[in-house]
Amino acid sequence: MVLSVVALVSALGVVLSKNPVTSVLCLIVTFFTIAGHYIMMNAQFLAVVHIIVYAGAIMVLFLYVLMLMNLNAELEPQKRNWLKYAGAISGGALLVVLVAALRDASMPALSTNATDIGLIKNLGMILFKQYVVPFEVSSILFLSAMIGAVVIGKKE
Amino acid sequence: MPVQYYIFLSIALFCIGVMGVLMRRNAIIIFMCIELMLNAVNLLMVSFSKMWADAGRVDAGSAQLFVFFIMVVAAAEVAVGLAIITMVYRNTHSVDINILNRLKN
Amino acid sequence: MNALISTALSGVVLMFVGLFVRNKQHIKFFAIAAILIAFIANLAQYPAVEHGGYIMYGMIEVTKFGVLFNAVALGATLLYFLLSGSEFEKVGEHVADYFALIFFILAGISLATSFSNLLMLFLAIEIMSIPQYILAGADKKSLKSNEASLKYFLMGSFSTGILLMGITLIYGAAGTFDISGLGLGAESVHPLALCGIILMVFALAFKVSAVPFHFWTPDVYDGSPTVFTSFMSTVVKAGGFVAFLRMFHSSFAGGNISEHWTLILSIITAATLVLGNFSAVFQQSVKRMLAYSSIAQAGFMLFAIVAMNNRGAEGIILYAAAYSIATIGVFAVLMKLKDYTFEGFNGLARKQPLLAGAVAVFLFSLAGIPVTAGFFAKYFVLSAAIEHGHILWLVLIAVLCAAISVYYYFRVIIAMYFKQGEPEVEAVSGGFKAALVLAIALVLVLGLFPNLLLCWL
Amino acid sequence: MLTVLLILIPFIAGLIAFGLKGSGPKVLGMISSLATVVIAIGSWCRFRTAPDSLNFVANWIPQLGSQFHVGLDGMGVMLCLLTAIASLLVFITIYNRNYEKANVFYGLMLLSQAGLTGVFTAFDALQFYIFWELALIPVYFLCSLWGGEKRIAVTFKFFVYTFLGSLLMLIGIIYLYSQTPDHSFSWASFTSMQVNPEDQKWLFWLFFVAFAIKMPVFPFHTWQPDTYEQSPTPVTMILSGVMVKMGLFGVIRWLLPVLPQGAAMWSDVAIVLCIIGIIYASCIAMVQNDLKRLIAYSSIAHIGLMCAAIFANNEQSLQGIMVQMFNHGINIIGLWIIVEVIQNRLGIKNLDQMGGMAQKAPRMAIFLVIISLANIGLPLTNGFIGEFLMFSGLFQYNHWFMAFAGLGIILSAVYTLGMIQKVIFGEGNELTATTTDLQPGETLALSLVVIMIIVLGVYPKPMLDLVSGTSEVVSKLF
Amino acid sequence: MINLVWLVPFLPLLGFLVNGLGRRFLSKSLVGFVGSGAVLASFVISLLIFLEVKAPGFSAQTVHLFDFISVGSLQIPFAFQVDQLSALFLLVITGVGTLIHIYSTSYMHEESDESFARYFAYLNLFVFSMLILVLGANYVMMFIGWEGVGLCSYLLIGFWFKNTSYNNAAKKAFVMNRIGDLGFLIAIFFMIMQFGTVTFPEVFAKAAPLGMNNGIITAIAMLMFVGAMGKSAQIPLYTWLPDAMAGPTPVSALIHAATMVTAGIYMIARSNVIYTLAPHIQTVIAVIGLATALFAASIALKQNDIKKVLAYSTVSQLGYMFLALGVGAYGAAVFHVMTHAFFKALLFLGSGSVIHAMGGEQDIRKMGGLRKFMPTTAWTFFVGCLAIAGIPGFSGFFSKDEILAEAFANNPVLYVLGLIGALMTAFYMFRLYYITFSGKFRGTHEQEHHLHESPAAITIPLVILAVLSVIGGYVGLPEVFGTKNMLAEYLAPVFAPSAPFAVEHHLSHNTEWLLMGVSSVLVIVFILLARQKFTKFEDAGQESTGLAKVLENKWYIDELYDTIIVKPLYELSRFFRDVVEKAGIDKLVNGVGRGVQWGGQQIRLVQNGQVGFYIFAMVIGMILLFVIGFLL
Repeated sequence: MVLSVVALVSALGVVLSKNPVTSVLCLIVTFFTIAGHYIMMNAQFLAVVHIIVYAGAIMVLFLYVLMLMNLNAELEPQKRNWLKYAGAISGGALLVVLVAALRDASMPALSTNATDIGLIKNLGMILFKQYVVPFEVSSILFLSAMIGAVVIGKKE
Repeated sequence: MPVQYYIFLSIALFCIGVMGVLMRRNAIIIFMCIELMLNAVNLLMVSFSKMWADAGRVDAGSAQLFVFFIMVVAAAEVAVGLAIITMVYRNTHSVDINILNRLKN
Repeated sequence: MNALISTALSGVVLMFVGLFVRNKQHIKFFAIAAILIAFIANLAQYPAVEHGGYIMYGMIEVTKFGVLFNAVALGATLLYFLLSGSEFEKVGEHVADYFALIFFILAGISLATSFSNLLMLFLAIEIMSIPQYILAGADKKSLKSNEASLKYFLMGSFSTGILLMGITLIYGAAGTFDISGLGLGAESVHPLALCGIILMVFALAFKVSAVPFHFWTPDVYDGSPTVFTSFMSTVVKAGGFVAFLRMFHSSFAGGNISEHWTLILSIITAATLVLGNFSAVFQQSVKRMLAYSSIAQAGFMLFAIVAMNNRGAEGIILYAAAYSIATIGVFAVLMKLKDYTFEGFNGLARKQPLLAGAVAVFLFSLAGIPVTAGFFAKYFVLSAAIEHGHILWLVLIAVLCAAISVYYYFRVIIAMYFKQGEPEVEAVSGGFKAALVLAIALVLVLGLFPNLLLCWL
Repeated sequence: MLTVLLILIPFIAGLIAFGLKGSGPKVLGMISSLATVVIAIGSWCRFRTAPDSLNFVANWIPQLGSQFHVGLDGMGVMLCLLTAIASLLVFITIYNRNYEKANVFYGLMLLSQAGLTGVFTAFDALQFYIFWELALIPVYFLCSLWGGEKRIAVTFKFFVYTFLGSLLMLIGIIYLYSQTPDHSFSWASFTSMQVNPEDQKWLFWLFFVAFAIKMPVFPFHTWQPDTYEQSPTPVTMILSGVMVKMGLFGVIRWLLPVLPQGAAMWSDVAIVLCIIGIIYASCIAMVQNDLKRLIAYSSIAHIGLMCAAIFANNEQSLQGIMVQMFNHGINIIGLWIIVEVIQNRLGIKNLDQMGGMAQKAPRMAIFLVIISLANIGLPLTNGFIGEFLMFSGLFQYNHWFMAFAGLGIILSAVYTLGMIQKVIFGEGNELTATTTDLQPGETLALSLVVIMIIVLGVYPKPMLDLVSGTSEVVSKLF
Repeated sequence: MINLVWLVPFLPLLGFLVNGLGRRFLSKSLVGFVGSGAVLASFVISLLIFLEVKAPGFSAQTVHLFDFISVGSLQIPFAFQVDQLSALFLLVITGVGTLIHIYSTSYMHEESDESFARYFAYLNLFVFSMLILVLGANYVMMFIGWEGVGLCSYLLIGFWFKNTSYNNAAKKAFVMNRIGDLGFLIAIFFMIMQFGTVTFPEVFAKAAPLGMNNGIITAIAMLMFVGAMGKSAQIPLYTWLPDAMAGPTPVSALIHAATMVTAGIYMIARSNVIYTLAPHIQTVIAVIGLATALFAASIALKQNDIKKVLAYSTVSQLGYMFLALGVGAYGAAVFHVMTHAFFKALLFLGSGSVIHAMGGEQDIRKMGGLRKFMPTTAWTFFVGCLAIAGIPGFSGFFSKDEILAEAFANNPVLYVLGLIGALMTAFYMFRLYYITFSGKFRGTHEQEHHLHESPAAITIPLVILAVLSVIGGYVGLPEVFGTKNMLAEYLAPVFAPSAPFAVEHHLSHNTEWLLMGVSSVLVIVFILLARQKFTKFEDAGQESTGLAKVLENKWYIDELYDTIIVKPLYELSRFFRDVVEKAGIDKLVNGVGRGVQWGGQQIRLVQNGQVGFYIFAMVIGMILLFVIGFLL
């Protein structure tokens, strides 16, 4: 419960903070709370990977780019506020609509029993037996991302 | 704890992400908000995984693998995305998306 | 399967070729050879799947339809390489990388034709999208290209988020990712599933640039290097449609469930037709006009999905072929011109009769005039919709829009044939002309005998 | 096989003509159209002895149930003959003209002839639709390349208008196709099935609008005067002589037999539109100063009568309309030939600037008078037979409709005589003083027209016999 | 001989073709010879046929040439019917026609070779059409001739085509005829619908059982009468005939006096069965005929154009014929047609002779005293006047008095009014005669110098017609004189079918004598009055006022038609052209196009280039579609 509140508040912090660096930090907090949820739901492996990939790698990359571009100061001019409000309102409206849509769904409660599907061993079995094709295919994705980084990043 | 709870939490996070995309003009922050959306999805996916595991589905772990793949893709996207943003910054010295409106009508 | 493997490998090979071969012409020949091999390899699989699909780990199911569509996509790409392959070098240094990216996209498309798991759908769409972000920004010096790339990237990632949310909700309702085992067509519709399906409609509508998720299309197509626009707006878009079709026809068809998304999708279709056609009317640049026209054409292709019958599937294949060939052809000629506005075409018929004739045939095809492939393409999607029975209003809108489309397509013809002017045209090689004649022949042959393509289905 | 030749000869000749130079295209056009006339007459003879031999069926798209099925019934023979004669007349008339890019001009003319013949011979709905569109394309290019000042906008309007109409028809065709039990496009299965009356109600309009635009029927007619005015006159001849018959043909061949209840339900509305068109167009023709527009409006009025007669749908009106299709074609082509002559000599179309041409060009004046009189349906000219039967049929359908349509008889006399008077009578002016009389080619063409006018006017029996079979079939199905 | 009846119309047709096609190379004399010869040959054949028909016990014969229109059960053959009525008309047409052809060879001699040939071609074509009209064995054949004569009338009125007002007159004639033709046509359609045939005997046979006052019969009768109104210049469709005087004078004589305008009478006489079955329509005919007779006569009183006077007199006389038809005296009408053909042709030809001598002058105020210059013309004209005025012994007397007597039998009011008309006729005819031929010459000296008697080709027909005008009446000598009415007996078979339905009126011989006496005396009085007033006519040149002015301006009927029909019609047409067409329909159609363009222009503004806005719009779209798809 507390985790959830923290998650929501820090998520809002990402959106609302004026300083991009604060946003990044808020996002990292959110990620940690989400990782907490993972652990609560017996997805230990995912929690670890999540911390490593998101909080560790990706956010650092973001932070790095922000610093590189010297964007730590607030640069957004305050013109056209209506777009902001409109954005907030429509985001809220989307929330309302989705909640209304899913309100009636009768879902079971999650048991507190520990399950072992989140263990690295079980996941590995699935990944290399059943999910080997996507595993291979994702290499294409990485290759193209790599080429992309080269093509776009390389100076001419 | 009912699954409903997680559904609403993820949707809330998701919508906050959407809100961020709509409200911010800094391309990097927008991108971060998109990452937030993806994480909301991940959270929901994990809770469903737990739900189906409780229901006795053997393959419930595949949902967690799906989350894993989402992370993989997100990483790839970040690589490309940050490259693009850097390229744009190099040319315009700004990451404000509203400066980019050469293409219109 | 063969297509997936061969295109992925070709992509890798071309990456390395780029390191060792400096001559850009040679790289182009490599690419053409590779695509030919992929084309043949793909067709080689046809006999194996003729009487039933080939399933791999529950992830991939190669079907007749998939193979045929791959053949169309690969064939169109071959034509594209032949017509515009030499334009790559004008974009930038990394010619081999561009080719490699295109092969990766093709791999994504072949995945889109054969996925049988939601994860594979997700990966397919990402594999198709990420290289596009890069290709759109390939012209690094051009601000327009930058802008296109960033816009495409931001909006594309956003739609990815929506797609994933949809998939998750569907998983929540069904407990599996296997598209044949979702079992959503049951009499009572789970709210989670319905919500998820709607979100997936949105995400896929984004990929095929349907209104109101089309906003990236004109800007990205306009801003990207023309040679890549040509590819993105044809083969890739058709790939998106195939994914759409496969997803919705195999999993979400039948029962109560289809009523809900059919309604939404028909509204989207109508909006796409109207907006695409109306916006195209007032364009000054032919390139941008073609971008809008691609939205309008997407509206027609959406019929096939809304209709949910075999005729629709046939229609998609024929439409993909007709539309790709014609658009690639028009773009190929467009790239030979200095001026992309309508005035740039003035008097082309006098100066370059073959080019003008080719453009005229392609535009006839896009407009759906008989004896061109475009006629039967439109015929099939319309008849799919009419057989469906409940969306005749949509058909009427489509017809009105088709009449509007004549307006902007014929503006080019009018400029070429009936106006005076001195268009600046690059020198065209004999090979280019030969390829153009081949494209014209394809358009006309498919326009007379569409069964040459459809008899494989 | 004869039927296929009728399409194939102009088609191939058209393609060849693109590649020829000098007077090659001219000669080729002559030969081809002469050949088609001969074949059309041959098929007439064949029709009397062995009508079934005129059918030709080949597989086309078996998956769709569509065949390449060309055939001729009485009406088909007649209209093919008209098409062939029309292009022959056109080619004879313009033999001495030198068009820029003559090879393209003749090529497109021949292609349009092929398309038109295709429409008249199609017994497969899909094929019919395709020819229907194809006939339009060459005409579009002809008008846009050789037309008047406003040609581009005007022909474009024409194109879009008709294209929209035909798309509506396409919907109708597809819908009907989906209703056929054997999933076939053939005329036989279209006519033999029973379409649900509720469906016929709206299907009727899909077809009718397409045909009405082509004819054109009020209020779908506004493309027509502009197009006739702006087109080069040889093309106008084809347009008004043959092409508008496509609409009438469509109604008789495809609308009435396939959707009899729909037609019955809406025939009053259709006829009222036609009658409004007759009076309206006649009135406008009375105050037209432009020769081409005047004839264009008169054509609207005449076509309005024909269309009304179709929907009156009894034996007399149907036979009347069918002969009238041929006769109107001949007459209006004759008129356009004269317009072509006048425009060629004077370079103007404004009636107020003409006058007195009877003194300088008496031969032309005589032809003009005869053809005009035929056009207003004077007895013993061909125009009378059709009009008489149509009015008679319409009268049997409804007295008042006929009475109002009959006002057209009076008004047509007013504007036609007014036109004659302004063109050839009066004192003349400096401009008309320079006129020369007809050249041999023009004389030949006009003489052929006049001979047909008189012969068919005095002895219409062969023509009536030719089409009686078709009208019986149609009225039986109706 | 009857089987050769097709030669009768065919010969003039041949003449038309020869003269029409050979107009460039044939000399005038050859043209004249061909033209007149063809009609003369027809006349001879007609005469032979007449002799056959005249034989007692002759019944109508049909000569079938070929099938004209055959559609389903409707058979319309191209066939001729020879009976007493058509034979009589054949004689009149070819006879008078021959004379006029001969006359024309001289009258039109000043025309160029080509026009001369054209003139004769038209004239022959007219004779052909007129013969088709009277010979046709069915109503469609009649209609063919009916429209054919209208066409020839059009061509001949506008013969001098350089003159715009002549052309207008020609057009007016044609259009007004067409109005009538429409009525005739509808009548034919009624027959086709009701009887399934248009052949005379069959129609009559099928009409008779329907009985009196049947709605359809009434409609047919009325509609045919509308046709007759147009062709025979009855109120309200008469105004074209005076204008038709624009044509050459022989044409006026042949077409607009002797033959074509009597086609209406022929039609009604031919359809006597139908009319007898529709007594209401008969009343209408009688009233309209009488009204026309009076109205036209009143106008003729104040006309100064020699041909106009004759034209109105023709209208007036035609009114008498319709009066006769209206009271059921078909025989009398036909009789008057015949006598009228003689004396009106004579008068027209005489006026032509005068005009010819005066060098084209037609205004009688500029003439005078012509008797001494052209005596033959003068006395023949005088005979004509006597005939038309109805002086006993002349042909007009017998026919007119038969009509008046029948009218009296029907209703004395009709007689009184008819008599007034007759008196006016006598007055204006002699006014015309005296102003023209007596007194002293009022024209220019040059004209006076040129005055001379016309050549033989002109005077011989005049003399022949004068003789006929005198003796022509004796074929129909009424029974009062103790002889049999030869004409009535001859025509009896034609009217026999209607006899059972007709109401018989019988006048005692005394009454008849009385009526004859009254009218003769009064006519002579009026002639003397005219002589008194006009022998020493001087053109005062002053504007007339009051009724005289109204009469001079023909009751302002042309102006009236112009204001209530022609002008509004053209206004309406202009309204259609400029407002409905250009600003209405066309604008609507173009407006759709423009609307699309405008829409395109507006819609593309949505694409404003801002990614933020794009995503915003996408989200809004998602919300809306969600609401539609999920919550609705």
